[in-house]
Amino acid sequence: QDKKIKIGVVFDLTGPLAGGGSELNYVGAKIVLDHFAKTGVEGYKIEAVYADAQSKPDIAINESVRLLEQEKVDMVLGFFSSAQCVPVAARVEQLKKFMWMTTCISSAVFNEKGYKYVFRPQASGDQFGMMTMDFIAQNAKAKFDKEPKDLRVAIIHEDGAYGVDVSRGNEAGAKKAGFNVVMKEGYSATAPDLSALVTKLKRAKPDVIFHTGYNPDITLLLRQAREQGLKFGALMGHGAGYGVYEKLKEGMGADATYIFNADPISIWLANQKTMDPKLAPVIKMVGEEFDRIRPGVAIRSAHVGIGASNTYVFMSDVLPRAIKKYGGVDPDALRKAALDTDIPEGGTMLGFGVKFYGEGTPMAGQNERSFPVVIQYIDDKSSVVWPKSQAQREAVLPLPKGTTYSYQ
Amino acid sequence: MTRQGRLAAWAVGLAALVALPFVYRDPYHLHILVLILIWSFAYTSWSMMGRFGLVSLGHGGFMGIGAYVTALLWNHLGWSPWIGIPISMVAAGALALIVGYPCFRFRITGHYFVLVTLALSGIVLQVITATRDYTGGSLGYTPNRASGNKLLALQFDDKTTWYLIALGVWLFGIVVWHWVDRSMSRYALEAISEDEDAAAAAGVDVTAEKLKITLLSALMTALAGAIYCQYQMFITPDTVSGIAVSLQMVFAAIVGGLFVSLGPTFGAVITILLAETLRIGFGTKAVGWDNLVYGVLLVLFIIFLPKGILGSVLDRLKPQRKGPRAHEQEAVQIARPGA
Amino acid sequence: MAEEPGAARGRAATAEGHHLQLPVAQHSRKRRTLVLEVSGLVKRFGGFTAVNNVSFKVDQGEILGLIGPNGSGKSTIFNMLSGTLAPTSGSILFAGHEIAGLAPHRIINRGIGRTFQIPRPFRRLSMFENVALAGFYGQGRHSRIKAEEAAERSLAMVGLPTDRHASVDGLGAAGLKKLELAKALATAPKLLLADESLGGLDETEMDQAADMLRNIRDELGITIIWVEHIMGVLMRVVDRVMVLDHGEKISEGLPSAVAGDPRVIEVYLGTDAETTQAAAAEARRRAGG
Amino acid sequence: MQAFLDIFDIYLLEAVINGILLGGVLALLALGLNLIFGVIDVTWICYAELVMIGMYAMYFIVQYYGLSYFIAAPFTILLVAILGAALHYLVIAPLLTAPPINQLLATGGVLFVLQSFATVAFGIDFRNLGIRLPVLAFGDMNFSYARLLSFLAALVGMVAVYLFMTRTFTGTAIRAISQDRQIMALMGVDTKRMYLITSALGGALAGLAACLLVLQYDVHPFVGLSFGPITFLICVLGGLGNFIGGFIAAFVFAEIISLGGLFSDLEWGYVLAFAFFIVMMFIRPAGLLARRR
Amino acid sequence: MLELRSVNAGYGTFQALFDVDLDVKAGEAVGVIGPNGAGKTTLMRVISGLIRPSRGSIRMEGVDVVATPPHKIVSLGIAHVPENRRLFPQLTVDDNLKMGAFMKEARGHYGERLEVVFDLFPRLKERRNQMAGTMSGGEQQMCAIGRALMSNPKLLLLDEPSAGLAPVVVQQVFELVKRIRARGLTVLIVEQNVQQVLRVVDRAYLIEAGTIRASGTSAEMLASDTVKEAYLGV
Ligand SMILES: Nc1ncnc2c1ncn2[C@@H]1O[C@H](COP(=O)(O)OP(=O)(O)OP(=O)(O)O)[C@@H](O)[C@H]1O
Ligand SMILES: Nc1ncnc2c1ncn2[C@@H]1O[C@H](COP(=O)(O)OP(=O)(O)OP(=O)(O)O)[C@@H](O)[C@H]1O
Ligand SMILES: [Mg+2]
Ligand SMILES: [Mg+2]
Repeated sequence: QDKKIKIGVVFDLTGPLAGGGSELNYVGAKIVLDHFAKTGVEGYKIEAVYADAQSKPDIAINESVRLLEQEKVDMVLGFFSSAQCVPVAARVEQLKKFMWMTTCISSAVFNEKGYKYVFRPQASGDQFGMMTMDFIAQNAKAKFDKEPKDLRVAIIHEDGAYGVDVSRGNEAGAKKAGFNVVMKEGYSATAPDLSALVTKLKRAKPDVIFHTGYNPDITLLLRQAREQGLKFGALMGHGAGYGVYEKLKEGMGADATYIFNADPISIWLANQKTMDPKLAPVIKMVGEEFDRIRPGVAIRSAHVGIGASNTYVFMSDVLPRAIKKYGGVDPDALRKAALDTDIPEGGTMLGFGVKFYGEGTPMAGQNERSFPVVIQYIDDKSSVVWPKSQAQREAVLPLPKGTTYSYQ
Repeated sequence: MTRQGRLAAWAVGLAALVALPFVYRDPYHLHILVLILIWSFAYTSWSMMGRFGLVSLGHGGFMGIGAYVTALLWNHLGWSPWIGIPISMVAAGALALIVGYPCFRFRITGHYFVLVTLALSGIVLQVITATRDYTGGSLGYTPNRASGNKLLALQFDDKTTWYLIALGVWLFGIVVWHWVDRSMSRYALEAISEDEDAAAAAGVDVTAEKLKITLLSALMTALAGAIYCQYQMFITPDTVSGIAVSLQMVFAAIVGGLFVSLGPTFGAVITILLAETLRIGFGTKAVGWDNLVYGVLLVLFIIFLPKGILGSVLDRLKPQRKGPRAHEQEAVQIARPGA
Repeated sequence: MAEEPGAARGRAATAEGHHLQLPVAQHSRKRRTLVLEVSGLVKRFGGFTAVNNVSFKVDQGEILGLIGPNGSGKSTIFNMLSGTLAPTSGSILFAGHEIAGLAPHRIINRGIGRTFQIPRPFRRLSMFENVALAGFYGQGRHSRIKAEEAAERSLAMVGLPTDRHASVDGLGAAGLKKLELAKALATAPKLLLADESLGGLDETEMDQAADMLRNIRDELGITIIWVEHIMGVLMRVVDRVMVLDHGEKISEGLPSAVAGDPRVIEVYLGTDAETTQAAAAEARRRAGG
Repeated sequence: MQAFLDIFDIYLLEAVINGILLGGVLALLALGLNLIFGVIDVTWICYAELVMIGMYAMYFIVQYYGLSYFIAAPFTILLVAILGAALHYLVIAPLLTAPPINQLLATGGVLFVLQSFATVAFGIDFRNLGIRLPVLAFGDMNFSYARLLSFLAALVGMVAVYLFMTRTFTGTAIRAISQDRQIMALMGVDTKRMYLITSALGGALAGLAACLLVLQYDVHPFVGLSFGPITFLICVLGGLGNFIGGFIAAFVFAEIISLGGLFSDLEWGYVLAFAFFIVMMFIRPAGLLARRR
Repeated sequence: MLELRSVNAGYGTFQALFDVDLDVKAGEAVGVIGPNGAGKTTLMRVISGLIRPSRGSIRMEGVDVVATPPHKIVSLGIAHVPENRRLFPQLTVDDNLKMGAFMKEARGHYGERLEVVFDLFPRLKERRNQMAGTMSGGEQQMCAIGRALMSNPKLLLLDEPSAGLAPVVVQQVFELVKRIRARGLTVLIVEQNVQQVLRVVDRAYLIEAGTIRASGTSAEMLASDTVKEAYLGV
């Protein structure tokens, strides 16, 4: 009889989140799954069953339940939005099934939940927020010529799971760095007007704006910011909408230059010298596949790499171990295999390593070695500027004179 | 059908429904059934007033209050849903009265009523989102898992229990529906829906009658929200509150048929099954097509079966129940209420 | 159960005979039990005064005719008496209690029933349900059984079928007027406000309806204020007439006197004055006899 | 006192003026809906989705066919007008005698259809016209031309529609049609044609709104959700069918959103606006401009 | 001018008119009388195209009315004042009158016609900006007749124009019918007020249960036993 593993894959292919990056994650994950489907893993056939969560949590729940109970998949993989991960993780744990999250980043998914069967190689949202704050903290003196306590920072975020989580990290980071937080506010990603927010930002006169959002709210905010004459020193984005340079460029033209973005590094940007050499051909393969599916895209979105890399970790590391060492693909074998994972830094396409917090710790299931990087878009290219170990060029900070938003 | 015949049919149907989970155990199908029953109850609650021309788009608000208040009380104060649910119902009822009273007093009817209630559900949605420090905002909210007594916490892991609870609640809704249908209040409300002045001239306290049915409907809807929350163990403002949910209620109730007791239930069955089948059928191969087809079917249903599916079918089964009504529209225009 | 219209007529005829022996109206007017006392009633719509400082009294068991040109404020007065409109100022004492501005259902429960000038049936209810509804709510929501009895009685009284499922849709103009009346009667009123109950009826039906009104007063002792433009019938039935013009009372008194009032002739009766006077004379003859 | 003074700074003024400009956008959106919903008493729940289709039309004509904005605009207006007429012909006409709730429902179905049609046909990407108009600066305050333009269009559109509705025979017939449909034939009015004209006009106004909105917002299949409900509220707040009332209501609403958002979280601005709407319904049930009865 | 031949009509399965033949000559005033529910209103509706006959022919000055779409029938010169007035309650008096002149042919003469109507009904001029729905019954009737006259019709169909009007106004309405005739209009009038209507019309038809029971000149009708017994009663 055939040995096979059935994997339920859930992303948003329609609805607002699809355009926000979920669909690109799906493409990345699918490329990797298709790749392994050709070869199989340790004699197991790979069968992926895809589902569209339509950007709605209740549909995500329904689809997960259906995949697990009806389609009898062995595990679920994917999920873009934290608002979906939170309830689905609870369901999966209750059913004692295995869940591998590629994307959704809210720390609320794990925080104190004590899950046993749920794993996430991805960095958590607050890490994103801490990262950008840390980056500015290290550069405050040199670039802004200000003491941390004099540096005015504004934190704004869409009020979904994702934005809230990142902003918490921002806040914690600002506190640690001793910045003067002049404003912190959430807004709804579907708000038709953000001019009041822009006015408040103008009044707050921040040096650096930390923004977390999807599209089109980012474009709307920045357009209204331009129209209302908001000036600042730097804009730090945190993934999602900021990870899709194409759209930023389309909406803002040249003004998209010099924007920062914290995200897992794009696999095509990662420093391949410090990376496990066997990953290079995989990156190439994913890139070529992607170009075949989506020809003519200027900067391959980091989202594709996130989906691809995090799926790859599972397929290349966890799954083989579960089969070989723990004798199968049942949830417990997968769980034990995941807990054994120990990939050093440079061992994934995203540059970071993988080691999960163990049972009993507050963040059990979360990867303790993941980190995002800070990149900056300059002249239609994105380059890693932080952390130092990965940096490809010096950051342009603050915004040069003469650019639209520059307060110089 | 005779009265006895109908009672017998009900009894047999019910027995079959109760027996079902013990015979048929497919968990996903049971899950869908539980959802259908809970939503049927919510839709029935909506039709309670909807059938009298009180088209509310605010029921998402009541449902949200039922769900959130229950969950918040449990998580923050540790109050069992057995206490939390009545409190949440009272809260929803109070809101219904606060908005309903002036509405009915000042004769807000028709489109105006629809939009006042729409604004109401908008408010509830925004308030839940804005108080994100307590409610989790649009991230959604999860009632804490009970560590002790499952019954006290109204949390059950097995689907059969939930199925029976949902069945009970649904049945309760149908019983209430029939109770209203037989009452004198039904006459009054039908009269009010046609001509408020004339109803008042017949001695009907228009405001009070409307308030009563609104209150009843809001209480039941809040209960539906709370039950939904306990079952799913997760709520977001979007799934239990706001305009989308309110619209969904209207859709299902009308598609099923407003004026028959099982109409809303039928609507729930049709809409949920249709949405599930279409989504699964089209899968990820033809993304977006499921909603496209769903929308087209919805439009076709409304155009060709304007009384709802069940309503139209029943009408066809016994055509001369109420005599021809073809000229009704010709006659009503003469005097507009309020003119 | 269903009674033919003819049957109602037959009964009306008996009632008339009865009337000759014991003129209720006459009798009660001597005792002068006031049912309604309206003073200084005013209603303005924006800048327009529809009813201007109107005062009048109605005795128990009386039929008061309220006439006046179109737009003189008759329906508006009815609307204020029945609570559909709140007066701008003025007082309405009904059975000794102030009712100005009360909600309609309160007023009906106190005992004022009304019919609408343009019939307003509830088409989603059967004929019987229409009337039973009025019987239930109009009498203070006491007993459903009592309400259904009242409905049967009222329907029989106006000569409509008492079948529970008969639909309103089959009714013509006359039937709808009757239904209006039955609804008002089912509320067990002490005072009935009848607004143009004859409009759109043919002449035989008019006579029937007029008999019916008289019958209602004689048999049930209900006081009636009746608005009508068909003088030939009205003048024969009423005990007293009040005339409005431009929202003001311009004349009041016995039918014969009013019919002879030059001002009333000018603004209202026109060349109809003679026929009206004839009808009034007949009424007087009957009342006096 | 100091806190009080803090509030009254130049930013408050800016917020007020931005509110006015947002009001222009909302007023423009409400214009066509008021004609359909307010005047002929037909419920187009999917109105904002027509605008969305119009925005896509603008995007594709300008981006793909490279035509200039000013050539694209009339095309778009025409297209959405045809769409409006088709919506009437296919969906509303069979339901004219049905209760209004059935119209709400059927057009709700159309809303799904349009959203998923856009998803299927145009994909889930957010699209941006890429036209960036200059900015008008007054000292510390800046205002966008795009919004000024909408404001002007709304103003001109409102006046034009108002005059059309009150001065012309067709306009009067449009106002009459919802009150007594059967009798229209006695006036020599072809009811079907009148409905089609009105629907096309409503569609054209939605198209006009789309042309201007596309300068300010990204297009995506769900863009309608941001505007739909507010637009309905505005129509009612101003008094159904009352174009001047609707115009003013749009500004009142926009100011509440704008100022409420300035003093607190943005959501509270909306809560305030909705609550204001409800209270106003009680105080002035027939709209802002109506006299109390 | 108007010619009905064996017209049958009804509502759904219910037949209200059976083989009705009726003629109206130019310049004539013709009355239709009959008890409630006889089908008088149905007759008017058939002529103005509001309902289609199931069988039979209707010709207006030789033009086949049945084949003309309802909204075009007005331009044949037929104006219908419907039963119960059916004004547009939320429009002002002015706008209601404007609707009467909606037809292309009538628009040009809007000003003149308005004067004619205001001349006939000064009350309407006083109330020209009032919502029609808030006017009293009599005022509404005036408005309805005025609205019909706005299209400058050749044939005026009046359905119970005196219903609910004060006696003076009833007299005025009948006076008006005379005056309208004097202006060369042809009038077909349905009435319950048999005595009065027979004084203004030249000829009349008695219709009962959907069939023409009798017809003749006013004098003949007044003298007819059938009519006397049924209507003039007493
Ligand atoms: N809601 C209203 N707004 C403005 N004016 C009104 C309103 N209701 C009535 N009117 C005016 O008040 C006056 C009196 O109207 P009312 O209906 O009482 O007259 P009526 O005496 O009953 O006349 P009719 O015999 O024709 O029925 C009329 O001129 C009418 O136009
Ligand atoms: N819209 C309708 N649908 C069904 N039946 C109708 C309709 N209108 C009238 N009828 C029926 O058709 C018959 C003739 O009605 P019609 O209105 O023509 O009578 P009428 O002579 O005008 O009576 P009235 O004097 O009461 O106005 C009546 O029995 C009536 O019940
Ligand atoms: Mg009146
Ligand atoms: Mg008639």
